[in-house]
Amino acid sequence: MAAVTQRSAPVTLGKAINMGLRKAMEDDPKVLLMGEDIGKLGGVFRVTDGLQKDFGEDRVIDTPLAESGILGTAVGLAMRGFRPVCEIQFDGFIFPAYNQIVTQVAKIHSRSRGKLPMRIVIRVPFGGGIGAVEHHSESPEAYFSHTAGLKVVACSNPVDAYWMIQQAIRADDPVLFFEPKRRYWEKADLDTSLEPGPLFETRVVRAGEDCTVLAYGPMVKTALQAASAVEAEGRSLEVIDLRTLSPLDLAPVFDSVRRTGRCVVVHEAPTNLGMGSELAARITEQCFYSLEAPVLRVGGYDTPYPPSKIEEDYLPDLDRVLDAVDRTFAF
Amino acid sequence: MAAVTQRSAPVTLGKAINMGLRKAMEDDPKVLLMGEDIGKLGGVFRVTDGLQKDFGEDRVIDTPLAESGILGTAVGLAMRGFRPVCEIQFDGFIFPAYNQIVTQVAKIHSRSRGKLPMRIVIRVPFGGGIGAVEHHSESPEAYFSHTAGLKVVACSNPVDAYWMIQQAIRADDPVLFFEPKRRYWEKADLDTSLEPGPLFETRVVRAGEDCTVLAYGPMVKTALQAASAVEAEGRSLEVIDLRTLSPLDLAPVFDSVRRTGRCVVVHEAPTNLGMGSELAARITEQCFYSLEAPVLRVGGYDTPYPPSKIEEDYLPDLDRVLDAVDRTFAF
Amino acid sequence: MSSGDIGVSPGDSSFAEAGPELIQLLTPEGERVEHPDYAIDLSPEQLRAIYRDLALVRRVDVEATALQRQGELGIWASLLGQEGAQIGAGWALEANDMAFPTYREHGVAWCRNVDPLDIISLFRGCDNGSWDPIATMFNLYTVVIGAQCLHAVGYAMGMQRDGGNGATLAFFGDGATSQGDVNESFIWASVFAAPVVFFCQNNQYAISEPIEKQSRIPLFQRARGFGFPGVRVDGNDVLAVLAVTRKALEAARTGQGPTFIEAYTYRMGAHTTSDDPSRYRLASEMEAWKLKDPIERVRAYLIRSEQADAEFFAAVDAEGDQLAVRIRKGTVEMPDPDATSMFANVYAEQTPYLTDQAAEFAEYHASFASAGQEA
Amino acid sequence: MSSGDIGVSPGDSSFAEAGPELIQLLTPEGERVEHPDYAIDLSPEQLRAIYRDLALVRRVDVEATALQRQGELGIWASLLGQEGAQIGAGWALEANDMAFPTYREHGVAWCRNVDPLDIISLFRGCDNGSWDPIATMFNLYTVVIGAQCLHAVGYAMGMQRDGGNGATLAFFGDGATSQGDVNESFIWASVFAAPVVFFCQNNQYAISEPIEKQSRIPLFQRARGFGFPGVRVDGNDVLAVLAVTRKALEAARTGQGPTFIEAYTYRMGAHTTSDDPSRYRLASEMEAWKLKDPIERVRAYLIRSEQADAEFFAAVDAEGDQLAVRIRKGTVEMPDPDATSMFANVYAEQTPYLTDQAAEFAEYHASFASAGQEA
Ligand SMILES: Cc1ncc(C[n+]2csc(CCOP(=O)(O)OP(=O)(O)O)c2C)c(N)n1
Ligand SMILES: Cc1ncc(C[n+]2csc(CCOP(=O)(O)OP(=O)(O)O)c2C)c(N)n1
Ligand SMILES: [Mg+2]
Ligand SMILES: [Mg+2]
Repeated sequence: MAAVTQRSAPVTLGKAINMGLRKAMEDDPKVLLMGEDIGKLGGVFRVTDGLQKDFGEDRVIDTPLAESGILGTAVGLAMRGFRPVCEIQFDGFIFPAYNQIVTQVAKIHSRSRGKLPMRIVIRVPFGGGIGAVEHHSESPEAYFSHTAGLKVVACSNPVDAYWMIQQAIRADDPVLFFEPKRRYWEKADLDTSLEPGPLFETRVVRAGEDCTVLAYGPMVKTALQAASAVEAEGRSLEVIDLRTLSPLDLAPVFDSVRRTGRCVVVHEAPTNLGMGSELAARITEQCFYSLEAPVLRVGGYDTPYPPSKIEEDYLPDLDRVLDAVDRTFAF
Repeated sequence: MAAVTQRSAPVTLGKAINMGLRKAMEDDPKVLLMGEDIGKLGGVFRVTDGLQKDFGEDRVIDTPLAESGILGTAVGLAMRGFRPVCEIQFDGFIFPAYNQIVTQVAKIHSRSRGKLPMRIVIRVPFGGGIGAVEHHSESPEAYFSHTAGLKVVACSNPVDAYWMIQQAIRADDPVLFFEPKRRYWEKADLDTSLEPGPLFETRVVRAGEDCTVLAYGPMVKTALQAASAVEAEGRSLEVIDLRTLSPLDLAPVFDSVRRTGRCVVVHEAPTNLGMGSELAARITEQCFYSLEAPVLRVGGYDTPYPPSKIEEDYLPDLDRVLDAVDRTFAF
Repeated sequence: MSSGDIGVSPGDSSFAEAGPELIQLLTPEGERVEHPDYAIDLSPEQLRAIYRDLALVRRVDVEATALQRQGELGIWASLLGQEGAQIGAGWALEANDMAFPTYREHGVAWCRNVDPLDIISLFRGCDNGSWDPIATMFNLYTVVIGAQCLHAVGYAMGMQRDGGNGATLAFFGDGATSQGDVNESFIWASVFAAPVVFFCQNNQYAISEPIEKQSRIPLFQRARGFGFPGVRVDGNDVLAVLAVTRKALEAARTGQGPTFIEAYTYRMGAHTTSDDPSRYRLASEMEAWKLKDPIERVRAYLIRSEQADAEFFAAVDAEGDQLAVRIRKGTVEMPDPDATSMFANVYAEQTPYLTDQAAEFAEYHASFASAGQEA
Repeated sequence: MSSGDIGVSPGDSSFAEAGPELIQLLTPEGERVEHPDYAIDLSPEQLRAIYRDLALVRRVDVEATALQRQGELGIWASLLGQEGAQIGAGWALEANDMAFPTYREHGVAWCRNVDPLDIISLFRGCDNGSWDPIATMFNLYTVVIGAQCLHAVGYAMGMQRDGGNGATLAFFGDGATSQGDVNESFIWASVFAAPVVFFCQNNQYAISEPIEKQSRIPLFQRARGFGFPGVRVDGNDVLAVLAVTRKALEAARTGQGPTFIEAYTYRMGAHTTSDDPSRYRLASEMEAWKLKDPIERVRAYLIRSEQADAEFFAAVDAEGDQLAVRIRKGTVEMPDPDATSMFANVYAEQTPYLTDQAAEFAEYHASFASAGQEA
């Protein structure tokens, strides 16, 4: 196994997860990887590249092509004390496993009154923008956030990705780990010696005064671009990377909105009943007297994800974020 | 087949659906029923009682025990021009069919640019309060309302049940039809000669002035009880039966909230990302200047549905609704 | 012996259909017969212990059904008629083996030393299973049909990886064989040669639906489509079930991969206490199956072979009476769970959000208590 | 003939493993052989038409792969090597039969008169399938593995009910056999004796995973666990595939229930243009399979039996060149879809909510247009 020789080096988000997985496997022999094509191929995004070679076929398991089987056997492995990390090849293919996730993974800790922890991580490359065919660009996070018993996080950059995947694997609860697939190739300097804060914490990634923009996963970059774009015009956006979608960590959000009085939530998932709806409801409940405008949402439209030639019209972008910011000022 | 001899007679909600199904089958030979135990047994709630005897095994199909199979073959039947009505035995058992519903039923009309309508009704007895074991008391409606391509309705009383099931079957889109199982035995006078308004319309079921209470399915009765309970105290609640959860029909809701300035949403489903979150977000967006208080939500707690001995503590009841109403007045 | 010999009246299609493959070591009349592939050698003590288990789990079941009728349980899923299949399977399990039940395996639970009251508390609505699944090596009941079969395979894959030297025994019904999950579990078990045995109690019905709605061919033949052996055993013959399951578990433990066992039996009662079987099956069918009662034949054999006397049977009956009293008392005195328990154990690491929700819940209920005091 | 005779070098395990059950009517060398159960009688015109179909779909495929490399398509799933299986199956379909493809059945599409440009527009990202599935009796591509097998069974159940006098042909891969849905479709087909034929192209890989990751036994044997026949046919032998599929469809149409056909073949290309097979398979394996090319053997047979001459082959090549030009031109000139089309057809009856959303969308985009004009 290649030792990490430098403390800090530029790595892509995909590679950072790969490094995080490797570290988790080195640290704990109970950690297993399971999924389709994760062995020799290293996964369709190469996130598990080289791991089967180094940890063997018993710990990096190329599974039959059946997502319910992946999650169902992961449940059994977790009952036996293992920590399976399941890769779902693309967001749109998590649904055959939905029953196991919602009725078993989410409930067994509670059903067993804590006797059977479900230490399972479900890695899901999610979101659009890569020019793919149907079912390869979905954002299903709200389905899981609505499900008690699951925890849900999304990483947005290589540094978080490296640490969050390890923290998710160490967690004693089932974690849906959403990876922004169109950011797999984004690079950042990664210092592997410096563990940042806990997994389930939301973070202000850019301070600002006029309006709070909430985002997670792939949209954090978009939100930051929006903030830079309006800086020149003298408008200052506070950008928050939610990082954890269940549980929500709203203290920093409430703080921010109470200061700015305005809030825009951005995600790729369909707007109707997307994460933005819960955020809007909770923020309004808690910051009612501070709000100058209703919380506005910028999301995917309430249609099936469209063919890739028009996906950029479907996905929130800098302009749509700024348009929503403008609208909050119109109130 | 027993002819309906009287115009108006008291029937239970379960029987009303049975009558509606019978009528739909008489009206259109393409209507088929599919499900587990719906034949000789008439379904575990007897909603399909007598239909196999009268329409034969080819139109009332006892299926193998596999929900994905039920929905997947229903898709094929719909492609062939049939109108399958699928019974899911209990809410908690819809998840094996989730993949077919979310990736196929919801998308095929769009995928085929309208060439393949998905005229499928999925009947789901939902909600708690019947003293059942695990997985028999779930309220999964938000999972489906978040899914573009599906329509979602819930009936709350026998009269609606009779008409809405027929309208759902006549609709050219896939409809999740949620039946409030603990209200199956509630009775009302049913006039089968008088078709009320369209399926996808929300209805004010009790006029009031001080606060709007939104409910659907089993909680409509609870909301109405709350309204009666506070009447004596001189507080007047407007109760709205949403009836349609996707699409939402919010014009009457906005009208009401603009008048009352206060709104409480009630449902059994977990609060976090439940229907209440979208309602709160949309109402706040549209009625921002009319709201005296944030929209408050009374829902199931964000835990797995508890064992039946304590389910009444989990479920919203009259007191919790009134407590929320009080809280909106505290703002 | 062939199935034609097992003393069924001609009109009884359901039993004759068991076919010549049916493995039997004890006839319905209580006659010991040999089978070339399955031998069994039990001491008189063991045989009597088996009888005792059969009789006591039936007693538990009868008592629970009565308790439900009296409003003490929300529902009860009776094992009546399936005691032979379950006690046979339960006896085949060794300490390191892990059982994955569905919701009807009260007999297997008994063999794993799970207190019947722990089973009853689930059906009473107090919890979703309160026994310790790891200490008893008897997993919690799984209500979603078929889901546990994949868990059993995963657990078995874990045993392969940690050198656990055991096997898993996955229980499911005839209806469950139609679920995708169950078939996926066959694939995984086969591909990974996982130490798992699939134990299907074909009790002829999935609620109201007869087996023909699930399969055109005998269920044990399903296994051959997945590349592992399938056998059909007389599920009302506790000795045959024990022999067949023991052999299959041993094969699994020694790396020979999975086996599918179809225990051919009959649900003598309703699906659950909520069910009304008169809507979908004939009384005559029940009558025919009564002649093959799994307990009567052991009793007949014990008497015939002089391995037990009247005193023994009286003692078992007396023990059953005591057990029934204990169960009744334990049930009616069972405390309701604390409502706040719904917030416990949702997570291993409680979330601040849920901590707050639980606190609000407590406060809200406290407000009633104080309101009550004021009034 | 036995599989040992089909001209493979000894080291080539993958082909030898096809086993003696492999049904073949045309050897890789282009020699016609007889099979006791499957006869076929084709006129020279028909044989030449089959050759033409094989050659042209390959040409389409090569062109599409090139277009993807040049950035004109988002991705392409090549059928290279599977032309025999697909054209054979396509020829077996009759007008009333309905095909349910996965995402690689460009050859079957061709036989159903679906314009290759309609297939290409999907991979270009313009739509999710623009042909008329009912008019062509070729369903849309289904990307979620295995889902279409249940659709095929349901459609077949519809044919049973409306007297449609046809059958359905469900296509899926070796990997798909592991999905719950596919196994459920076997159960339903068997229980309802639905007029469906399951056509599994075992191309030895599911992306990077060799067939051993899905099954320990030959795939065609899966069917026997569900009570219907399974056959393995040389998937690179278009004549054998046609004969076997035709017979199975006829059986289905006449109420004899389903058949499982395993077309034993090989994916000569990458899984899709995004894939890199060098990571998981040896070049030597490819070389061995090249000797069994499905087109070469038909060509050799046509020449050997003097049913086609050089002129014919030249004409087909020329037609292929023209086709390639048409495809290239059609692709590069293909207009992008209108962005507002995403709101169309979400529902048969549009919702007011979505109507509003579409209007806002249009307004928002119009604001840019006018801003652009102002600038
Ligand atoms: C996924 C799912 N669907 C439906 C049900 C409702 N249900 C409970 S038991 C049962 C029949 C089970 O039959 P079988 O597998 O033969 O087991 P048995 O009850 O006969 O022991 C059904 C349909 C369920 N529990 N889970
Ligand atoms: C449910 C689901 N899971 C995963 C995928 C991703 N995926 C696309 S093709 C493929 C392999 C399919 O293999 P096989 O069935 O043998 O068909 P082939 O591609 O070889 O024709 C996978 C895993 C998918 N499309 N659907
Ligand atoms: Mg059964
Ligand atoms: Mg393949």
